[in-house]
Formats: sequence, structure tokens, C-alpha cells
Amino acid sequence: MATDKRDFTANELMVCEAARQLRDGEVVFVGIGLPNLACNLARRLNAPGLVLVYESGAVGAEPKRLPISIGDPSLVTDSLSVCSMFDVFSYYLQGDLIDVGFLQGSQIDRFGNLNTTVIGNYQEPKVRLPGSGGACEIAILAKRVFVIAPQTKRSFPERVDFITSPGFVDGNEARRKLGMPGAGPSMVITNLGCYEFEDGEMMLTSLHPNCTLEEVRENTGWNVRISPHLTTTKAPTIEELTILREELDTSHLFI
Amino acid sequence: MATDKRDFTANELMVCEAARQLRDGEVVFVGIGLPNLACNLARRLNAPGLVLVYESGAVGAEPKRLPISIGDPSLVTDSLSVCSMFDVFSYYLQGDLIDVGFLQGSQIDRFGNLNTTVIGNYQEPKVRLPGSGGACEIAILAKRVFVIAPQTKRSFPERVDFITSPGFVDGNEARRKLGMPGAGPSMVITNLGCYEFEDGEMMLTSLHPNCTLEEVRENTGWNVRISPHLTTTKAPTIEELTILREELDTSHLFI
Amino acid sequence: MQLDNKLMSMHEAVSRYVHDGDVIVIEGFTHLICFAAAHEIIRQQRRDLTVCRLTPDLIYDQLIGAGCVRRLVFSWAGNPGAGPLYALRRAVEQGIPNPIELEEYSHFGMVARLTAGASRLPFYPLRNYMGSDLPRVNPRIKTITCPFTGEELAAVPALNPDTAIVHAQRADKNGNAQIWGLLGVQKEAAFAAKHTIVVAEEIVPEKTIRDDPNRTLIPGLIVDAVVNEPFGCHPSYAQGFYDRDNNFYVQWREISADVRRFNEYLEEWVFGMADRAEYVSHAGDSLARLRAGTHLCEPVNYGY
Amino acid sequence: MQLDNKLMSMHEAVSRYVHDGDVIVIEGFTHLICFAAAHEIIRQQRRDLTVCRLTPDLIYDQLIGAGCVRRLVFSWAGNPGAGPLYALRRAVEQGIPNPIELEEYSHFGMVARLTAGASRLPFYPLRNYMGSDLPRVNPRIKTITCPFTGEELAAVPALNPDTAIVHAQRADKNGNAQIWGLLGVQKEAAFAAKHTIVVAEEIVPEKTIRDDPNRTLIPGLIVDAVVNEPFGCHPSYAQGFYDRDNNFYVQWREISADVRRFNEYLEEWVFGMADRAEYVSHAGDSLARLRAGTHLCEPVNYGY
Repeated sequence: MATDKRDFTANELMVCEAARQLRDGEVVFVGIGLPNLACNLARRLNAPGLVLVYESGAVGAEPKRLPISIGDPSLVTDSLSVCSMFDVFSYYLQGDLIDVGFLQGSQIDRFGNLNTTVIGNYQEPKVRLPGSGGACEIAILAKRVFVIAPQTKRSFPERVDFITSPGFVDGNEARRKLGMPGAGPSMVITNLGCYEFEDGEMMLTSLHPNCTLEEVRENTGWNVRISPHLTTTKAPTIEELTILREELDTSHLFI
Repeated sequence: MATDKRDFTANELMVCEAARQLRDGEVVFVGIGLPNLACNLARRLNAPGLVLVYESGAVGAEPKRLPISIGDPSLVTDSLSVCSMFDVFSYYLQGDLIDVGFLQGSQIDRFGNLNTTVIGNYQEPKVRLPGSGGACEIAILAKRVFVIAPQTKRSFPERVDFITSPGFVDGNEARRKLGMPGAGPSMVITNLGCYEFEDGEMMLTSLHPNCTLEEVRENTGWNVRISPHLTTTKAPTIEELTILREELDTSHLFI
Repeated sequence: MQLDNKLMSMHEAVSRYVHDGDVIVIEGFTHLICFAAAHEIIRQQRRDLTVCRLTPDLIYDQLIGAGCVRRLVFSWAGNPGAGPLYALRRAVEQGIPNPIELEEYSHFGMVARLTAGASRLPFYPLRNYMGSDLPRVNPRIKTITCPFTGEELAAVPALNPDTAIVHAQRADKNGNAQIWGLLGVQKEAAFAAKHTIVVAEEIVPEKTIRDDPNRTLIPGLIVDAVVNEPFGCHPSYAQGFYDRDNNFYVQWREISADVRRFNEYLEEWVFGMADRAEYVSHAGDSLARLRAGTHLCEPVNYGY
Repeated sequence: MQLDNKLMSMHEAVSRYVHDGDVIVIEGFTHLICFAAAHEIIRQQRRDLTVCRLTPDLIYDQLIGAGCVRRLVFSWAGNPGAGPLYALRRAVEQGIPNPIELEEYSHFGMVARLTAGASRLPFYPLRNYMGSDLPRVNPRIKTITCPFTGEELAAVPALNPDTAIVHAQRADKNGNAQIWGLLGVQKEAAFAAKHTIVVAEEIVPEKTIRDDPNRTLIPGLIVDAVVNEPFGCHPSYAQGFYDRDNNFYVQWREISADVRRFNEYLEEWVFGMADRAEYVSHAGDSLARLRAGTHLCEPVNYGY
């Protein structure tokens, strides 16, 4: 039951669109915030058999409250398994068990490379960012990568200042040549639209309701490709919004 | 309270002598049979703080019955820790935590090399033995190695048919040159006497009560060195024998 | 993750996930060795298997004597505390019932191979084998040089079996399996394998698993089949369920030493039985005597 | 193994096992981060430490701002969910209170370094870093070629800290420590270190440990000092004991952003306190509110 009233936030739309892309039975490497909401929304709707793996070692969590941190105790209680971080990174992630990894980034570029390390020069940065965490290995090892990121001209440069987590590096063939096991980023969801990759390059595939191509171009640091089959992103349904607002993030911490 | 009556078996003497060589607070990699008896005897007498590590993953076991196999359930119940075999071999043994490793062998040679693989040629053996198990890595990694073995001319050849578990390989310098972390065999206890190593070569240091040098020479496949300070092995005390027979191996399975 | 029902009979699990020519691991170090699975493989007369285990034990002695095996990968081949494995010896020394190939490591080498397999690394480095003759007879034990210190270490290749069969005390219907007592290399074997069969003494509700998530050794997401098989490890044991049948291990020496008695054993206890349940009722009181006493741990608090 | 009494105050443990210039790891991933130890290090005014953690978190932000640190080895430096670590930023960008060096990996790289350290391997191989700029800025991320497949993998060097400090829910007086909930890299850090301090919410009789040996993550034989420190992790948490103080993590953004407020915090909560017990009574009701609810697991049977 779609609504075309503008009674949803950009974050809500991003969460709903990400949730729809998850398939039942997939194993997802989840982060806190919007990715966690997307996965839990998908579990209630299109993918009840989705298995959530947190880098902190909780597998199959069913948190009774909204987790604030990646190591929230609510991810442990009543989960299916808690394992060491060695197991998470070696056996789950490097072990080819992760179907979808979620990443966020301060910068993402034309080839889907992500930067969470520094703005400017590494040795004398303009802004020092937190660094990789698990992002580098998720980008390399997960079978597919979903990126959720707000879009501005500064956060969407043609080339990132520092590749923390490689996308397609400098084009389509790079991942294969470098021997990366995963297929790389398959979807980027911003506050303006959804992007997929063609020949390793980002391409706008759908525009969010009430967003324009001009906004996209103004907020992209290169001449972005537009899909010949450009569609409009489906607005969140009442059902999706109700679950998000009344069950998953009741205090509107992330949405 | 020593007894010089011949009211003990060779196995009992071997167990008692091995027990006396263990120091309080040491961490021992234990096998089933005589080594297990020696360690548990030492814990009751000279080394109450001895920590027993079994290759099956039981640490600090206090078995309520005599363990028949290396994975006996009595090694688990009431132990201090049970860990995976990855942890035992990587973190305990390779991690330099094992002070003494016990080994047994079908053959042991002049340089302390042990063979538990084949008698004769590897491809067409006269007798196929069980193989290394954990012995090869214990021989290489434990800080000191104690060997308990019955001695015959066939089991004490000048060179073993196959080096499963290296001692000093072909002499004193080999271990250092090959980069082996442990110091190698420090004591061999047989039914006839005790041996230590000088310049990487086995040397008789004590004769068991009622055993002769002739017996030793008859049962050694090379012209064995005799220590200039040769002593007589101390016979088991009544206290040692009582603990062995009435507490540790009441049905005389190994002694 | 597979979403359809994974709960099935041993017959079905073996016919789906063990094929002629496969590389198979049935692990468990003394503890939790799933004889029920081996007996079903023998009943289904699988052939040309490559079977891998640290300790072939009676379970692979039976598979070898039954003619299922082409190659054995191992680190210690004896009947623990009770002598040699005679069926293995007959195959190696006389080619009875068929010749088999041996590929031999030490325990640490086998643990390292499965750890590499579970991690999808092509090799695992270890500080081992210098001075030993093992690398001389096994060309798959190689060396590697540390890029930081220049030290030379040993390297063994990953082991990724087609199917791993691991026994657990309890599992839910999705294969989330909990094990306590000796852990062996059950976790590494399950993660290393392309397919995993979990066999459990008890199938429990998912809530039992979720009540103590740190106890879960194998997550359901890597499990293809779940089989409920009480007493499925006999003559091996399951901590908290039944003790090891040490007498049978001793008796096996006599049984396996004699081809006729070996075959009689298979006829009576394997081919003569439809499944494990029939084996259990055929064994009768001798199994009941092995049932474990009670030694419960204290609960811990998962609250926040 | 050390045989004399290991039970001591945090003051004594830090003065014995944390020295100027040491390489220190205080681990715990969100869970079981031992702030009590960091505060004591600050009180004892240790200098020139190399501090290593996956997530420096507030705990290393405090050490850095207090002038204890010369070098930080890490993989994710933020205040989880609440912005940057400002004391770290001030040190890096302005050299306040002193400049610090950064050595940067990803989480997997740090886990691998500690695993190598615990295994006394000089390096650990992993399938990572290709296409990333991290190896360009960190020459300690190298490559290694598999001797079996010829593949090129990444390699990171072992991390063997002088001292690891790990918090556990409970330990006995010999340091046998049991942990449940998130395990992080507590085990690897303890095994990798030359010395280990175990800090526990509760000191329990040895019998409690022996009742559930599979729960033991760290064996006493690698432990040098045992400290009993209830609420020793606040504002981090201990599953089954108290919840994370998420509000304090948010407040820290304001505190750490302002040098004056940062120093006031240290004066009041670190230098102003003799020990953790005083901190706990100073905090009063705000800690009591975090106390965990009850969510017990079922016991398992260790009988045979």
C-alpha cells in the first residue's frame, strides 16, 4: 500500500529500499544504524530467514531493544551464537559465508571506492576519520556490498582521497586482476537515488520521489552515468513505515 | 622411606623417576599411560602446582578415575579449562607454554630421535606403526622432552628407521641450526636406567637397582656413553608405591 | 543459507551428501565420533572415498575394511590403548579388501589444514617438521619464508572436504549445534567443508540454543542436514549422555585382526541393522550401562 | 606457571606490569573494556606507552589526553555512534598534550596480528588489502605467496604486547577466567602478551570454574596478576552484571572536545579517586541503574 505523500524522511526511504534488496535466507554482515534497521525490516517482511552477523561476534541476533553500538548486550541475549572476532573475520567473512556486507562512507567515488580514513593527505589530513574498522575486508570479501550514504558534492568526489575499502578501484577488471573474492559494491543508496555499477562505474538507476536529476548532478563530483531505464524509487509503504517507527526505532534515533 | 627390596616393577620405577624430575608449577603436555601416572604422582608429592595439558584440550584435569584414552570424559569433568585442539597446538604448544612434553617411542636412537611411523622402509614397511599424532610437534616445541620407553636392542638402534619426532637429529648443533624452539630430549627413562644428553648424544647417567652395565650394553644398538658420575636410580619409596597402587592405578592397568 | 527443512534420517543425509569419490571428514577427538554415520555409509556401499581424520580410530578401520575407502589422510592411526587397526593394516600391507593410499601429517598439521580450510586460506603456516622425516615422505608439507623476520616455517595446504559429519550433544532443526566437553576440530571441520551434516543426541527447540549462545559451536547457516541419532557415537561417547565403551575398543582388537570376524561384525551390526535405532535396541542393556551420571554446571546470567 | 599469590590490587598490578615505554593492550570489543585499569595507569602517570586496540574508544582517548601514550596501534578510532575521539585528534593534529604516532590496520588485520602473537608465529596471512591504500601508508602490511597455489596474500606481523589487561566476568585466584557474551579478542590478547593481568567482576572459588570448564577463556597458567574490580568496565559493560552507559559515551563527546573539561574529568574521576571502589561510590545511583536484569541459561550435564 504505497503512499506518495512526502510523509517519510530520506533515511526512512533509504532503509526501506535497502531492505527490499535483501533476499530470504541470505547471510548479512550488519552495521549499527541504518543497515541494522534495513535488515530487521527485511526480516519482518520480505526475508524472514535473513541471518544477521555482527562484527562483534553475535550471529542470528534478535535484539529486544534498538542496539546503540555494534557490541550492544541486546545483540547477545537470545542470539543463536556468539563467537570470537577471529571466527567472525576468518570463518564467516573470509570463509565466503557473507552474502551481503553493508558499508557506509564519508566519501564514495565513481568506482565505488570508499574512504573512511582521511580527508586530504594521509600524513597531514584536513580531517582525520575513524579508519577502516572491518570495512576494508567487507569490501573485499563479501559476495555483494550495499552502500548507504548521504550524497553531497564533497562526499561524492570523482576519486576518493584515500581508498580505505576498495570498490572497483579504477574500473571493471581491477577486482578480478587483484584477486578479490567478492563481487564488490552492487548498490549505493543515497538520499537522492539508487545507483548500480556498470563496467565498474556508478550509474543512477532510480530517482527518489520528489528528487530531480539536477539535484543528483549538483551533488556528484563527476559527470554521473544515468541508466537508460531510469525509474522512480518506490516510496515506503505504510506497513514499512509502521514497523520502522513503531517497532524498530521508536525513539527515532536513526530515522 | 626408600625400600631396596625388589618389590616394584620396572614400570613403577620408571613412573616414580619421571615424577621426581617434574618441578612444581611446570606445565606438562601429558600422554595416557605412564606419563599420566608420573604427572599425577608428582602432583601428590613434589609438584602439587603442576598443570597438566592433554592434547585433547583438557587443561588442569583432576580425573576421578584412571583415564583409559587421551580423550577420556573424566579428563573434562572438573578440569580448569577445555579448549579446541587449535588452541592446544597453536597457543599452548607453539605458544611456548609447555615446559615438559612426554614422549614414548617404538624406537629411539643415539641422538634422541624417535620413530613411531614405520619399522623398515616407509613405502614398504616391515611394520606400520601409528604415526606421529602430536609427537613431532611436542619434540620440536616443548621446552624439555622426557621419554619413557622400554629398552631392547631393536628399540634402541644407532639410527632410527624414520625420524617421526626429532631429538638432536645428528648431533648437538642441529636443533639450533634448524630453528627448533624447544631444547629437545632432556631425559630418557627405560627399564634399565636413566639417560641424559651430552653434545646431543645419549649418555647413561643412572642404572636402576639390580640392573647391570652389561644389560644396558646388550640392549643398546651402539656403543653407549656412560657418565663418569654414574649413579644408581633411587628405588620407589613406599609412599610413591602406595599412591601409585592404591590411588592412581588400582587395577594395575599400566603398572 | 538453505531455508527448507534440514531435519532428515541418516539414510537420507548420507545419500544426499556422501557420494562415491568424495572427500569426507567425520571428526571428533575420542569424543563425539559419529559411528552412526559411518555405518550408514557402509550400508549404502559408498566407494573410493578419501577419508580424513586426525585419528582414523575404529570408525575408519570399519570403513576401510568394508571397502569404502581409496585414500586415508591422517595423523595417528591406532586403536587408542589397544593396539593397531588391523583392517587398515590389511589394506595397506595386503590390499584387502582393496589397496589404499596414505597421506600422513602430525596432529598439528591436520588441525592447521582444517583451520586453513575453514578460513578459505590456501595454506597454514606452522613452526614444525624441521628435523622430521615427515616432509620427506609427504611432498604436501612445504616451507614458507616469513616476510618480516626471514624465518623459514612449515606450510600445509588447506583441507576442504566435500562433506563434514559432526556429532553434537544438541542442535535445533536448523542445525545450530551446541557441544561441550572435548571440542576436537569439530568447528574447523564444519566450516571447512562444502557440506555439513550435524548429527545430534537431541533435537531441541531454538529457544534452548538461544538461551546460551556462547555454547553454540556450529551455526545452522553452514549446515545442510540435521539428523537426530541418540547413542549415535557408540562405542565413542557423548559427554553428559553416555560413556565411552572402552571394552568394545579392546574387543575390536580381536574382531578386526580376523577378516572373518570383521565381516561377521559388519553383517550383524551394520548390514543387519536398518538404522541406528535398531542398533541401539539390538545392543540393549550394554548401552544402558554406559548412560552418564549427572554433573550439572551452574547457569550464567545473560541479562543486561 | 607462577605459583605465589596472584591476587592483588589494581595499583599493585599496574605498578608491577605496566612500565614507561611498554607495549600495552587493554582489549574488549564494546564489552568488558577495563576502564579501571586505564585510570590506574593514568594515576601512576605512565609515559611513552604504545597502546594497541581494535577500537581505541574512550579508554585510549583518556590515556592519550592524559599524556601516557607515544604510539597508537588501532583499526577504528571513533566514539561509537557519538562522533570522533577529540583527545586523540588533538594529539594527532596539534600535538596536545604530546604528539603521537599512528599505526593503522583494519579489524581483521589487528585480529590476525594478535592471533599470530598468541601462536608465536612471526606473521599471519590473510586475504585482504588488495586495492586498498592501507598498505601504502603502513609498510608493516606486506604480501606473501602461497607455496601451493602461487596466490599472493597479505601478511601482517605478530603483535606480542608486554602486557595485556583483560576483564572477565569471573576468575579464580589463580586467574582462570570465564567470559560469556561478546568475546572480542580477549583470548588472543592474553595468549599473545608476555604478561597478563586478569581483572574480574567476581573472584570465585576454583570449584565454580571447574564446574563449567568449557566456559574458561583464559587459563590461569598465563596469568600474572588477578584483580577484583566490580564495575571495573564502566562506562563499558559486563554481560550479566551491568549495562553499557550509553549516555556517558554521548556526554564524552562534549567532555573530550574541550581540553579544560577533559582535564576536569580526569581531576574528578581519575586523580580524585584512590581506586575503582571510590569511583563506584562517587558514581552512586547512576551505576546502580545500570545493573543487569536476570536472564539465566540452562545448565548442561558434564557427567559420564
